[in-house]
Amino acid sequence: MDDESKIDAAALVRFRPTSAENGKVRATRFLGLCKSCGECIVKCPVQAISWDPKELGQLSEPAIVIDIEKCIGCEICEQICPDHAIEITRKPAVKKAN
Amino acid sequence: MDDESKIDAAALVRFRPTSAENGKVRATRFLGLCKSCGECIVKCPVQAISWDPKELGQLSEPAIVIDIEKCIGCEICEQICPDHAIEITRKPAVKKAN
Amino acid sequence: MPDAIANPQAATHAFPKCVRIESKPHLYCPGCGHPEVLKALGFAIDELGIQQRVAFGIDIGCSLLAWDYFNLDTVETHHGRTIPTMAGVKRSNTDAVAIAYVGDGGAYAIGAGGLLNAAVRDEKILVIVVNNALYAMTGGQESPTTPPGMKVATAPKGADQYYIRAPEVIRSVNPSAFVARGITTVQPALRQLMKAALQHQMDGKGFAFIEVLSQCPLNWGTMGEPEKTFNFLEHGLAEVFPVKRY
Amino acid sequence: MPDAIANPQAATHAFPKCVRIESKPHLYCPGCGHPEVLKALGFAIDELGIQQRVAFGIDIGCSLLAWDYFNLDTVETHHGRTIPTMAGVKRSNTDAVAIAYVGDGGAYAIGAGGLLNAAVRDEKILVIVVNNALYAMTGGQESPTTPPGMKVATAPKGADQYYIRAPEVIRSVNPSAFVARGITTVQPALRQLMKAALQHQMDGKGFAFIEVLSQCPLNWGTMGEPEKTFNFLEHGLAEVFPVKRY
Amino acid sequence: MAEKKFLMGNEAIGRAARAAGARAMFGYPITPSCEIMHFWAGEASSDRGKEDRLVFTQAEDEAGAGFMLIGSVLTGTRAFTATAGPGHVIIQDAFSMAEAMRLPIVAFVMQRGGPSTSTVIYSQSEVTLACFGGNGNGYRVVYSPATVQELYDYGIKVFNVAWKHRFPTILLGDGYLAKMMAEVELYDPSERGIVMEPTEAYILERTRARRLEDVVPSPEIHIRHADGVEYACLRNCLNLEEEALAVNTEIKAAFEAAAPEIEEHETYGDASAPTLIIAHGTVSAAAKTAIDGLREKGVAARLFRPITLNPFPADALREAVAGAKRVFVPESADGQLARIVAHALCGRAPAPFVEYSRPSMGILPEEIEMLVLDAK
Amino acid sequence: MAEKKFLMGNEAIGRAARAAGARAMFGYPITPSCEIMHFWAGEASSDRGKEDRLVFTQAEDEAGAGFMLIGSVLTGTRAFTATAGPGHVIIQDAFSMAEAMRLPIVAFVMQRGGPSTSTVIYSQSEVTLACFGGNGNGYRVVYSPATVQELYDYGIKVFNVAWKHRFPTILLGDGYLAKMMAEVELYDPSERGIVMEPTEAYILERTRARRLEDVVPSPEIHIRHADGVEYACLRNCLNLEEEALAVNTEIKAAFEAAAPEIEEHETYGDASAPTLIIAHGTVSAAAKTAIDGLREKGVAARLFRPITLNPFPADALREAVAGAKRVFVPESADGQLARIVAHALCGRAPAPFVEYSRPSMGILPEEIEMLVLDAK
Amino acid sequence: MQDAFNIVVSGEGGQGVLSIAKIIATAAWLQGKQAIYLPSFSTEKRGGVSMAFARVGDAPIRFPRFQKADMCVALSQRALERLRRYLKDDSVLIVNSFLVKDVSAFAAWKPRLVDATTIANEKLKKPRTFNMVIMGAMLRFIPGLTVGGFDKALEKQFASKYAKDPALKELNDKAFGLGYELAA
Amino acid sequence: MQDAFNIVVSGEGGQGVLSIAKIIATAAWLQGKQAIYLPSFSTEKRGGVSMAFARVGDAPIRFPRFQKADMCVALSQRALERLRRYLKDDSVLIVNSFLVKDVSAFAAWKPRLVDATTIANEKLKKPRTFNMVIMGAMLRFIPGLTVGGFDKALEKQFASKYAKDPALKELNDKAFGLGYELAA
Ligand SMILES: Cc1ncc(C[n+]2csc(CCOP(=O)(O)OP(=O)(O)O)c2C)c(N)n1
Ligand SMILES: Cc1ncc(C[n+]2csc(CCOP(=O)(O)OP(=O)(O)O)c2C)c(N)n1
Ligand code: SF4
Ligand code: SF4
Ligand code: SF4
Ligand code: SF4
Ligand code: SF4
Ligand code: SF4
Ligand SMILES: [Mg+2]
Ligand SMILES: [Mg+2]
Repeated sequence: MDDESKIDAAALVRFRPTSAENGKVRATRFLGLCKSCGECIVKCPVQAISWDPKELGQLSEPAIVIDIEKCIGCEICEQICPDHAIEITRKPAVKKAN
Repeated sequence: MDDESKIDAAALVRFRPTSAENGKVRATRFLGLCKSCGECIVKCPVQAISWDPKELGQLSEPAIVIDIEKCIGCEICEQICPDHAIEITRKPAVKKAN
Repeated sequence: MPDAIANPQAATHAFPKCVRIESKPHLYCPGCGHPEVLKALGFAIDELGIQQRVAFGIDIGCSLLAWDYFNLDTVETHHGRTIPTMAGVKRSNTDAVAIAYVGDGGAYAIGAGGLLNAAVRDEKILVIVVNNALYAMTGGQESPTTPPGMKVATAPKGADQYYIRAPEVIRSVNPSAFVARGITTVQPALRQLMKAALQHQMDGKGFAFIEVLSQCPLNWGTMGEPEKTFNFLEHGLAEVFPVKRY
Repeated sequence: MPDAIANPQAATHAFPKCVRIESKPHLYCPGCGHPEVLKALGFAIDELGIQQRVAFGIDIGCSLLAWDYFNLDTVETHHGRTIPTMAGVKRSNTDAVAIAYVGDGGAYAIGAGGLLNAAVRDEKILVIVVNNALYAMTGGQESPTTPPGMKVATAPKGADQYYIRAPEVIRSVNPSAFVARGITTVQPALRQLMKAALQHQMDGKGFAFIEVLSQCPLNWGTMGEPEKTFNFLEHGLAEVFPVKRY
Repeated sequence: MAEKKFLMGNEAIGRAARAAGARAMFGYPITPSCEIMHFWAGEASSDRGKEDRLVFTQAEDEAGAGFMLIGSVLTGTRAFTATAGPGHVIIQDAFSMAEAMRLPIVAFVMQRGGPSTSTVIYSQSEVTLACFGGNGNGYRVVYSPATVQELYDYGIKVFNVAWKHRFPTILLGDGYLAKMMAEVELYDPSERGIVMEPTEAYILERTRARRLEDVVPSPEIHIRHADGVEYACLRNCLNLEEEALAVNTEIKAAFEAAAPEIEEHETYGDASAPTLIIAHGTVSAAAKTAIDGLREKGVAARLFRPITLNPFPADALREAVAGAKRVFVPESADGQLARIVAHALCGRAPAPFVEYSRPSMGILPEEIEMLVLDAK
Repeated sequence: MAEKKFLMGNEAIGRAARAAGARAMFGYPITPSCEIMHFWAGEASSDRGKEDRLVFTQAEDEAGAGFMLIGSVLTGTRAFTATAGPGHVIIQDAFSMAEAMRLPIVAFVMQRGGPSTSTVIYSQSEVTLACFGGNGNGYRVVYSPATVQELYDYGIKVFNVAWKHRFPTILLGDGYLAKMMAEVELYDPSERGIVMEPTEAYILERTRARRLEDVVPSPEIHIRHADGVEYACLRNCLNLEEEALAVNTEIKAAFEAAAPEIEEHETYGDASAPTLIIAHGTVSAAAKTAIDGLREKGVAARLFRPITLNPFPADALREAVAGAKRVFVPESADGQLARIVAHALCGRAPAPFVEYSRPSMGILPEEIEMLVLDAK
Repeated sequence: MQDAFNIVVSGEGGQGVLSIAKIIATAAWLQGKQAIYLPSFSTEKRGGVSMAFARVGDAPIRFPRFQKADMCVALSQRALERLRRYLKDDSVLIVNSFLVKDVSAFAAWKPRLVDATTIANEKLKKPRTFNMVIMGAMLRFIPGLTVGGFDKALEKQFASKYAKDPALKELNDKAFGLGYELAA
Repeated sequence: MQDAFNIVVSGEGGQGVLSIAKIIATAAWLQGKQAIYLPSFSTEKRGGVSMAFARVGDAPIRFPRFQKADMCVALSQRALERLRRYLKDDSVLIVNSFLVKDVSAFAAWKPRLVDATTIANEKLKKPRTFNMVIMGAMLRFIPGLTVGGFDKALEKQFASKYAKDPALKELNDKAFGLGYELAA
């Protein structure tokens, strides 16, 4: 895991991670980082992302939520997010490579 | 002569004009303006210009002299001279035009 | 989900390793393009393993909000002066990987002379210009890249006709420089550009220049409207400023 | 010969009419290119009959020796600042024919930002850059147009590889500007360029830019050797900086 | 017609320039002065502004703005710029040309923290720069307003002073004044009997009301005649030490001649109070409130407020100091007003005054009260 | 080995920088300082210079030169620039950053006429600019040498003072000193027991002898650790007034702490003479000759010469003034030294001193003699 | 000597701290009061704490700042800390309790906990209208200000936005009313 | 008090005024004297009057300028006017009489008329060597300077030019000798 950033406990509290997964993909949102800009929503090629009806992001506006069943793991949302608020992990391939 | 510059008496003393002419061309040197740079000598297409063995220019160095017999009146020397020290007048044509 | 929380040293690839976790959430507005540029740069630094060699110079402008984005040796300079500062760093410490991170105002208005002459002198630095087509930090004034007709604080009826296409200009004074234009919305390509440009410097090859088209939802008046933001970025701007390697 | 002396109001066409006779001989070195540029400009002003409309701004550099060359409203500005000064003149007095007369150092080093942005803003002025490939007035230092290998005071082993070709740069930011490069040794063409560029301004068409390749025998070390001077001008320089309209 | 509005200081300045009949602005954005520019950009692009042939140009930097401003003034245009902090440093390049050639440029400078980029909020740290910046021996008129209303009043006046006396003239505000909103009474100068000083071109002017030779220092102006037409040549590059001395001497003489008419100050509080506070601008406003507060506490104190920092009302200050037992100089800078005061009082004050320097920080009325009370 | 040479002042400076082990110069040509640059360009392109990894870069302007210099100093390089007049105005942009962050840049400034382009010959008109330029509250060390030999001596010393105390340090010469030729004894600092102060990088340095937190004002330095590596972040843009105040307060405290060690002055003439002349730099050299001349005429006079204009040897001056009946301050500027003197003496001098301002003009020994004799 | 009612509002950059103080001051002035508004802005639009001052009174006000506030409004935890120095014995302290979770250190001032975000989110479905809720609550405590005067100020401030989107006016008014009621 | 022998040379820009004073000072220093040289240069390389100062003595010299000169050298008419203020009763005044035609106003100083240009032109065919002729003439009057010491200084000054063109050395020496003889 040496190619990944370490997150300490304090940061985890701040970041408020929450994950969901399907067979191939694990999607983690960091609610405490999401600034509710909506860029991921626009860029997701399969419209898997929408506003979370309950959870608020960093600025007390609605966070996003990923419909994990629709998600194809393309990572575009992770890439576009200006706030590092999404992490997409393609499960078997990526994990085993290391 | 309205398209020409007027030269007052004081300037004429400073400029020290001296002319020579052949049938077609009148060449005036202003010895008092010549800085002896030699650019006209290099540029004259018929090598009509050389250093004057006697006359000194503005900086007490030899002025140039124009061999009026060789001169074809092309005006290149007048054009190149950075110090307005040469005036070439093509006699009949130019004079009558006005 | 809670596995991450359970592990006090959890890991994530949402961040480049050289990013400073303690300072997140960072200081940029929602939807700002700057952090997307920084992210691409961070991954490139990671891939090249040069975190300890980088001298990161940041201009006054929203660039300065990057002051604690990374764990990198970082210097805020004056508005428009980051390019000469980084040139001075690199000339004196040839091991350094010197990066000047500048806005379009800092690079093409007040810093235009510095940029152009750094390119002519073939300074061995990487200049990254975040082109958001206006002066963001000071409230949205016209910059030399504001496209014709765009309404900004100092051109309320719309900006005028001409603008600077900097890669074109840089190329014309420096045939061997690394010159490219990227865009925030195509991250893999941007990361590649960053990496190649850094490699250019590390190989001692001279000047490297990347302009990145970047969004400023706040001053574009598109905050909360990402479709509009991207539409202006990817059409309004990218059609005027071609995204490519030169 | 003595007919001229006899006539106290003698006339000559060796001088443009707008030239100030009282200040001749002028202040330039023997063989200097500056007065050749001034002469061409003077004839163009004569031909257009705009002597009373011209605001002539001169930069610090050997340009300033033109301060009493003409009978024109003339202003010395600061080194590198003549272009914005003349832009200010023209914006405020649209009847003026504003000319910025600048050296290559003043235009492309310290004044590069001002030049580039004036072109982007399409300022309705004429910029004349006398490019003698070095800083003449201060004793022959390297300028952004010093050609590769030329030995100058600040590059005793020869100037480095790259240089600015300004007309190319100007054209890239301003498609409608008048852009040209002339040379002192082809006076009729230079006069035509000057006239056309002034006309461009008078027609309200926007930015006009003429770079003139010009000799500096003093700092080129060719004083008294006009062949060498012209050889460097017409080959050394003109082969690097093409003489043409852009 | 005069009317009251609730305005941001920067907008009050923009409106003052408009009321003064200014025609052109050249600037480069910098906090906290930006809204002056935004206001002018709006005016210039409006229909009314176009009718009035208003000019607005955003320059490539403060050097560009300063020299465009010079070009504009050369054509006889009432013109101005606005800047602050690092921009104020850069624009000295142009100011030094204007002071050498006596070009009546007008600048609105809104002070921020210094040195370097620092804060964009507030300070009085640009006093030395405003009064004495440039490469030496120049003279500028510098006003230090204390309220948003004064931004408007002096925002009109600076144009008249500049064009009457032909010196660069600076309205030296600060971030508080620039950004705060307050009530301002807007009026047309003519309503108040203010006659706007006519402007006149330095170049491209064939008939002059005022000879250029009476304005521009003699080594820097050369008037020529050809075919009955007068051409002006303005220089700033000189050949002889004697010429430079002449320029300096003439500028100084002109400034000293104009000074008595320009110098302005204000006093507040009981004229016989032994405690004297010398403060300018925003700090002088705080000092007034402090003096009121001290009075309530039974302590008599008074204020000497230089309104012009340059020319400095030295004679008036000397008079004010004469009866004072203790003198305090509070300022939001590191001893900048203090140096000016020292020059005015050196050899004329029996004891050193107390410098209270709070560089780049606001000074509250309560602080000034404490300062006085602690020293008792 | 020490050796005597007949050298131009500018070359003496170039050789001093070399002797001091300076490695880099960044500059933009301006008369009368150009030959410093020419010398360094020659050194850097020589074989020996290449061995020593000398750096020379001609910048696009003085702003470029100043910021390259900052970049160089950040890497722990002993580096310098040289400039004058209008260039000195422009480079304030960089100086203000250096003073905010306490970067030990070194500058050789050769004063010329001012304001504006003016003459390239001589003046003492850049004293205010050198000491107090920038957007306020900054501190620099400023030396005023009086002979070509001192250009060499202090040309070495400035590097040590800069790096020891971490303040921008300026050797403020003038056109006479820059362009004149005179005998100079060149030596290696070690021959004189001068130990060169070590330099240290502000960035890209993993082990430090001196903590950056002890140098850079606290709001401007942020040290981070990641994977056991220390990274430094230097800022100059601040968010709170309190931060700006802290920066200013810390810089001032550091300067005041260093001042007693830096302050330098010289006296000349009969210590009991009632006539005191306060002069610096080239004018102090003239004053010495004047004092000799006056002595021949039976008039006793003495000189107080501040060698450091900043920090100013105020205590020493106060002592010197104590016994003086008449005090003269001749300078080739418009009251610039006079303002510094006034600040040092205000409230401590019984009477005003006599300012003899000859802006941008040389002052001859005979003039100073006359000044004293006329006042008798 | 108290020449005005002093208000300080603090929060994170981007939360609208400056608008709150500005609208309050403008509203007061439109009602014939003397008023001054001063933002304490930083370069860090979003990331830093920002602060704004409003002074409202009957006599002309000379100086824009003050040592102690009559009313302190905190929109974030960090901001609350920054306000401590402005508190005097009788200061009114209002916090957005959704964003300021821990007021234990400020018990002496009996902070008014206004859960403006939740209200805005749940009742109005627009969490960002919490500013209006806060302003409604503030109005209760500022002497001499009326709801009517306030409305005028709001209309002035949002004139162009309201023109484009009349629904916004309704929303804002509603939010404002909710806050005003809450602080009753 | 006279601490040095003071020399001022003046002429048109480009005439070599600065070199003359510089060579004189260098020559003096090479001969073990104390010396100072100071050019008074202007931006106008060619068009203005330039002036240069040399001071030569036995004791250290503090200051580069002086009020009155022991020797004044004029290379043009305008330059002669500029020198007037440096003249004292016993000043030696040398002029290039080819370029300075009218010395009537300076009769009191019995100017030494050296027609250096004609000599250089006619005897050496190089009018610009007139500087050498002038220096030769000057040497006569400067106390304590020898021809030998002078030669050394010249060789130093022109080292690179002499290397390229040995004939130049001969020419210069000849010109210098002519001047020296002339002033005998
Ligand atoms: C000398 C100077 N002038 C002006 C400013 C004010 N200023 C700060 S940032 C900025 C413009 C920023 O625009 P840009 O470089 O495009 O960066 P962005 O904020 O858009 O990313 C300006 C003008 C300054 N800090 N210094
Ligand atoms: C701000 C500033 N920096 C430097 C100078 C010194 N300086 C005067 S002219 C000049 C260069 C002139 O070169 P260029 O513009 O090419 O004109 P040229 O003399 O070659 O015609 C310089 C650097 C100055 N006057 N002002
Ligand atoms: S892009 Fe990131 S910050 Fe923006 S809404 Fe999506 S997750 Fe949130
Ligand atoms: S990984 Fe791709 S498909 Fe999945 S949510 Fe993100 S953008 Fe949509
Ligand atoms: S070009 Fe002119 S100045 Fe040069 S030598 Fe010929 S005539 Fe004389
Ligand atoms: S006119 Fe032509 S041919 Fe005649 S001398 Fe001049 S250059 Fe030669
Ligand atoms: S103002 Fe614009 S560029 Fe700056 S942080 Fe906000 S969105 Fe980004
Ligand atoms: S130095 Fe060069 S450019 Fe200047 S006048 Fe002499 S020859 Fe012309
Ligand atoms: Mg931008
Ligand atoms: Mg040049």
